[in-house]
Amino acid sequence: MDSSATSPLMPEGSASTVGATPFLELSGIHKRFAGVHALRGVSTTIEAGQIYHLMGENGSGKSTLIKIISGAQPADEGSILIDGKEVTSLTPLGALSAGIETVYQDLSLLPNLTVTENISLSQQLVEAKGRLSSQIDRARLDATAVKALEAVGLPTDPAFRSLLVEELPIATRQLVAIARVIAVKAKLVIMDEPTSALTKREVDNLIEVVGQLRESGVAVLFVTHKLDESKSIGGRFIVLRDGELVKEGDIKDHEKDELSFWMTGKRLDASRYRRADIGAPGLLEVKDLRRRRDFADVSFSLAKGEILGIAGLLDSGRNELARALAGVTPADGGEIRVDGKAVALRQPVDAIDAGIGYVPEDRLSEGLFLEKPISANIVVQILDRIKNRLGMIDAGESRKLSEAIAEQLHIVAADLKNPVQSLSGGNQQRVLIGRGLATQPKLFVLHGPTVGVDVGSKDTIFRIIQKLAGEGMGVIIVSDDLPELLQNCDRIMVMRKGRIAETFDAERVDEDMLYHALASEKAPEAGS
Amino acid sequence: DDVQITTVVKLAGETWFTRMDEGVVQYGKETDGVTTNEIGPGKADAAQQVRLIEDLIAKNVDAIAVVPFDPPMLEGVLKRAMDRGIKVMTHEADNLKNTQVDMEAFDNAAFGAHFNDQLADCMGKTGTWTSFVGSLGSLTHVQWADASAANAAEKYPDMKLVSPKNESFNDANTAYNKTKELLKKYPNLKGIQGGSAVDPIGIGRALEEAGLVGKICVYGIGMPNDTSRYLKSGAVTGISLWDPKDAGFVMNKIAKMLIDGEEFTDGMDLGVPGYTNMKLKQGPGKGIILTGQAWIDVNKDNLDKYDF
Amino acid sequence: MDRQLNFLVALNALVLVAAVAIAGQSFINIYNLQSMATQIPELGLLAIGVTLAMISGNGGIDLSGIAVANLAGIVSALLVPMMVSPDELPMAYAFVFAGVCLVVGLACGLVNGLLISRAGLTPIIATLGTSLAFTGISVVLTNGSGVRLGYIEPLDNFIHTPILGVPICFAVFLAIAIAIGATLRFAPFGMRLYMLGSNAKAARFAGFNQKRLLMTAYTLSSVLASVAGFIIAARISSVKWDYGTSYVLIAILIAVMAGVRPSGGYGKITCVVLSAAALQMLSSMFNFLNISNFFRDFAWGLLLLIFLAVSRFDFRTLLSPQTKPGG
Amino acid sequence: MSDFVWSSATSEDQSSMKRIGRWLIRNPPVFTLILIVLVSVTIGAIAPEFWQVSNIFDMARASVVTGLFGLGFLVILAAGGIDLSFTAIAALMMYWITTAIAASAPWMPMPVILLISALGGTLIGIGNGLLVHYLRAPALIVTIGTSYVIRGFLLTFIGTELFVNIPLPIEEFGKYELWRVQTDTGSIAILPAYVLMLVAAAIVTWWILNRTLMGRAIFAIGGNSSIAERLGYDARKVQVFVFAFSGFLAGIAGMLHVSANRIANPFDLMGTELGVIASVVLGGARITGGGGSVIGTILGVVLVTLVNNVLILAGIPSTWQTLVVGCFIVLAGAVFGTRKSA
Ligand SMILES: Nc1ncnc2c1ncn2[C@@H]1O[C@H](COP(=O)(O)OP(=O)(O)OP(=O)(O)O)[C@@H](O)[C@H]1O
Ligand SMILES: Nc1ncnc2c1ncn2[C@@H]1O[C@H](COP(=O)(O)OP(=O)(O)OP(=O)(O)O)[C@@H](O)[C@H]1O
Ligand SMILES: [Mg+2]
Ligand SMILES: [Mg+2]
Repeated sequence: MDSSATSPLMPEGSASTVGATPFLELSGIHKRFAGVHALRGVSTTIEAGQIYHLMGENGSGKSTLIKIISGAQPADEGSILIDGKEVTSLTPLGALSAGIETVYQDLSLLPNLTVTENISLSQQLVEAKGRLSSQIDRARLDATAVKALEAVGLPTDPAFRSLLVEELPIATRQLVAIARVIAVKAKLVIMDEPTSALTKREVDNLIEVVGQLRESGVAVLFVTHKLDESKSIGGRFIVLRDGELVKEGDIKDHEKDELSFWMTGKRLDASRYRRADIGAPGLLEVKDLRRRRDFADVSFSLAKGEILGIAGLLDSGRNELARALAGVTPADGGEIRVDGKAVALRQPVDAIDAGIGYVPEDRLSEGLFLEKPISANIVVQILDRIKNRLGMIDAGESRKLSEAIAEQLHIVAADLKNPVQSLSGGNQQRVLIGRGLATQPKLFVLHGPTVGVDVGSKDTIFRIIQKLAGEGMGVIIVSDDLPELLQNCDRIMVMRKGRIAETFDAERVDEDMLYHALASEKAPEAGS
Repeated sequence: DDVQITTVVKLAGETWFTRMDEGVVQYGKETDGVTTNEIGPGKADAAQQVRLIEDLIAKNVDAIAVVPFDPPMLEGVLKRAMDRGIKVMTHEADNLKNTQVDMEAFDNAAFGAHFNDQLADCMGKTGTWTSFVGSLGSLTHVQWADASAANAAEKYPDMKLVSPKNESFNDANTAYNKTKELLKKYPNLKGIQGGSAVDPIGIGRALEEAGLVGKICVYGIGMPNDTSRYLKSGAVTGISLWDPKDAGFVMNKIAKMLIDGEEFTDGMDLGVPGYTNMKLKQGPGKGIILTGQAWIDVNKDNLDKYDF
Repeated sequence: MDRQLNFLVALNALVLVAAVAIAGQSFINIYNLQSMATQIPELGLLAIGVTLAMISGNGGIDLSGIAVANLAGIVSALLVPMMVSPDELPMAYAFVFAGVCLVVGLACGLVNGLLISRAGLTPIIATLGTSLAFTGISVVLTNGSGVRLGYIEPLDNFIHTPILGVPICFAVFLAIAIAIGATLRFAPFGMRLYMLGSNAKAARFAGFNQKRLLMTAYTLSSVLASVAGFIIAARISSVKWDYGTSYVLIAILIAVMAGVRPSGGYGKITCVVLSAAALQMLSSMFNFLNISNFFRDFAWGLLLLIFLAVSRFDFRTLLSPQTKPGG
Repeated sequence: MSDFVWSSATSEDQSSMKRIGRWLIRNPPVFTLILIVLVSVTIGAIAPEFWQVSNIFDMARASVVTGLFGLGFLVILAAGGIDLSFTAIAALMMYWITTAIAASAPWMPMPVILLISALGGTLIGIGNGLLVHYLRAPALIVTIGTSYVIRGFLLTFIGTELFVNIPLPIEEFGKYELWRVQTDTGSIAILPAYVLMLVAAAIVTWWILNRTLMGRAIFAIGGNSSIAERLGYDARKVQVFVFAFSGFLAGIAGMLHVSANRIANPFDLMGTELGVIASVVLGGARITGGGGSVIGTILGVVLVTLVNNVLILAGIPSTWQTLVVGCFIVLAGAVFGTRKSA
């Protein structure tokens, strides 16, 4: 099926100006892991100056394919041709020197090195053919870094360049990672969910960058779960399902639901959620909440069964607000009432006791205990509630609980005793939501609930959220994914410069209006 | 078959105790019906010595001759040894209760006083002096330091003791560093008394480098060969010691006598120079203490007489 | 991960067989078994302390164990006789002695815990410093010389009079080990400690009280050390500040030999006990054979490396591409 | 930390206090320096004798061996490992080579001897590195193993006795003088030439860490080995290099120890590991790896040496000295602790 799947599609909209031999040619790629047949004879071609979108559900094989192209993992079968030449045993360095640059989900950044070093070192490493004995050219390091930083719209002053990457927020790291890719004169740039933590502004910036790359004859391969984005970027798409390439073509010729159908094999309806009963008694009251330079006079209220969206650019203070509600980075002043009772959220446990569940933004570093069992990750916040008389954890109880949650959230795992890292992101995300649910919160703060989650899982997660709200739980979604907010929320609060700028009724707003509210430079009048 | 006498020393392999081993082996060779051997912990740590002896008891040897790392630490385990019918003799442990015979090459107080007298002569009975110990934990070193301090206080009013009992941790380099520091703190220092066998080496080097050879008197215990260069150069005035070889020999001889149930009498002769007229007195416990007069003074003149 | 367990069990069996084969029957006569059993607890307890510290992660380690043990013993040895006369009320004496030991251990533990959890010291520095400080106090209290307890029957029985063939101190040690093991495995504290060790940030977000967890871990470690202190005092019927200076490294050796992960998040008490036993038997065997203690160290090191090699060729590590976290 | 948004890194509303705080956080050795100054001033106040050239000389001399160890340890720590075997390596080289040369080639010139010793150390280091890499075990564990093996080997098969007949070249080397002053008290203070070895080692280490790809690779691996490997850094090369380098320095340190002391005692050096580690950490390196600086390490070594060599000057009776040192380390550690939480 390999060739038959690709060849007829080849001509379709291939705007490639380059000669007959494509930059990269994969044929019959197979990859097996213990038990899993991750890739089943994938064949495709990557042409210079072309943009590709690699789509598929969690675990469909996207990352694996990428790891093979970038030499991080060897393929079990199949051949790889670069510029028409067959390459055997592709190493990371080999791929790099062939001009294949990759931004993995962990961003492939070195936390304890500076921005400059992260951006520019690879280049010199490649030139040195990996010979570590060779000396570093500091001047060139800086020059390269500055150019690349400009390209992605980050500051280029030495102060910023000498920051350690671990000191940067995720979105900034993401841009730095992209800058690194640009720094090396790459022929093919692969991005595994590059926008998962970017706000619209950075995404637009990124899209611009990608455009430039593409003009300069670079091929770009996106792995993404955000269909809208892909459509707005345009280019070709490749859909994987269960490790097979099921469809490729030009993205503008196909509708979203069509694409998601190929990925999931089922039709999903993007129906908007409506709150069951208006005017339910107030669940959460927030008054004049403030925290240092992060946000100030934040006041709003949330009713039982209501879903409130909070949108905002990165420095708008929405992340800090979310963490303040979770007691992770406490507010300095103001008042929070849950069910009319004033609560002091000095640390996460306070929030839990107050009945506030929280799903953190960064699944891997803030959320999961990767090598610990799935079940343990689910019950970890309610250990005290499942103690038996001896003060020991009631194993049966904890199993029952985690099984129930796994079932409720459709977490697909061979065994709940397996480490969480053995799950794909979508499932990992559901584990986190499950952890929050286990605390039986009155109110759920979801911080980027579907980052890196495929359309299928997204749909499931939305249903879960809506069901919870239906049962009278208050939900706050903090997210960059405007469609997601529009689809799920009753009201959407837009934050700017640490203040609430505007609040919309989800019925009377569309994506553009929201985006304008986000990006507008108008300083919000105090205490909206 | 043969009776088994095992000698347990403070630290295996140290120059001092390899010399002692010669005596142990020699006794084993000369006496038929006896096999002797010497063992010791790999680290200078009472705990390790205790463990060694625990295993010896389990192994049920006939007699144990011990040079305790620190006598009090062996009370328990030696008691068990005796309870199990193993004969126990010790050396350098006159404060040990649970032993049958403790053999001292000489009276430690006298030995300390002897250091001090030599020092006094050299210093002209006046001036500031200081003392070293291997560690505040090693009994005999402390005994010598205290005894010589007492001696000075009594006989030499013009001798001023400063910062007594500096620890060298049995490391020549530490002794060296501390000497340097002492010289800064007390520029008019006139005498130093070493504690552990390596102290004179460190002290001597410090003085040589400071160009103070002959200006400061140094006495202490040490091994002739190890210390010879500093004795020759005069950086170390003199060392006193007892020959570990003889001590090892005598220890095993006493152990054998215990096995054979022989009598110990005051003034008895153990057939080794320095141990020909053993003073017998009651120990702190049930056991007795046998004391010889086995110390030797070594200086640049008689150095070549001793090859160990 | 149960490779460790199998390996250690096999190792113990192997050493035992070898010992009997070479050193003869006398090695497994009841007396020697008991004598070995009485020697295991002090090191075992210290190793468990190190294990707790390591599990808690972020470079966790406890170097102050033996210092605490000695201080506990010394304080008791100086204090208790003033309260209870060992000759008239030996039993009372023994219990008060144990009590004081525990109190000292608790105090030292709180110091370590505070320094690490509140003052944010790096564990290795904090415990290195406190170990010197505690030792220093012991020196000051005793002027550096040892303190004799004399023969106190209940203390001696605690070590040497077996019940059903098992020395009491060993039984107590096992009891403690089981208790700790169970706590780690089944109690919320244990689960949280493991999780804290595997991802501190996530632990914070999950609402753990990190400070309290670290407090507890290090305090527990010192309390265990003070129990070791009591056992030491009872076993050798005297106490001294420089007893067991070689234990610091050996305790760590036992822990890592048991597969405890220095980077945190993993470690089994069962394995710690087994590895303590293995090292004990090995060293006793060598002593039986008059093999030098230097060679024993040589063998220990070699054993550890072999152990690593064995657990390295674990099919899982061969299959999955990613490398194990290194410390 | 993660709340920190880059746009505000440059924004002027950041209070100068905060900026200083940030600067300190990024330059931990400053704390070490402050501590050194504090200690010196205090001791100087108690004992004027502290302020004299000879004292500086003695500090320098006493820092050499620890310093060499420290630099080696720093490099390994930067790569995310912990080494406990360097003292064992040094002891083995020091004793084995000294005795061998005394027996067979007492005429051999010091440079050659140093080279042999360094190479010997390097070889063992390479062994360490390969083990750490292929056993995929934490360096701490592996090196505990190797240190037991090395020490056991030395004392079982090579020898245990104090060795005093040091070959002349070795001894002479220890006597070369850089600078000699006559103190007013009539004694002589000498700055030995071998302190230059430490200076050289420090410069080389600095150059490697900051000016070569290897240096960056070391930090890369120390920061996150799997990412670094993906980016094409060869973890094996790095592991082997850092341990080889540490072994190299240990070999040199061992030889210097002999030529400074004019005796070879196989029991020396071992047990000083923790002191070295303390120095490096008090120099601002993070024990969890991926950080640290040469200057910090040197300062840390100086600090610890300082504290250990002023106790008598300060007139602290020997019974109290352990306690004092302990408390000091805790205090120093606390300073860094507050830094972290700052
Ligand atoms: N190292 C591995 N060991 C075992 N199985 C693996 C490994 N890596 C991937 N797999 C399996 O291969 C399949 C494809 O994984 P892959 O990471 O490619 O999915 P993905 O498309 O990237 O999913 P996601 O959208 O969550 O990133 C999954 O079923 C996964 O379980
Ligand atoms: N060590 C491992 N053992 C087994 N499976 C693994 C391992 N490492 C990764 N995987 C598999 O890789 C698959 C996806 O890995 P990946 O990291 O791409 O997921 P993810 O990126 O977190 O998901 P998403 O892309 O949706 O965020 C998972 O399904 C997981 O099963
Ligand atoms: Mg993936
Ligand atoms: Mg993925």
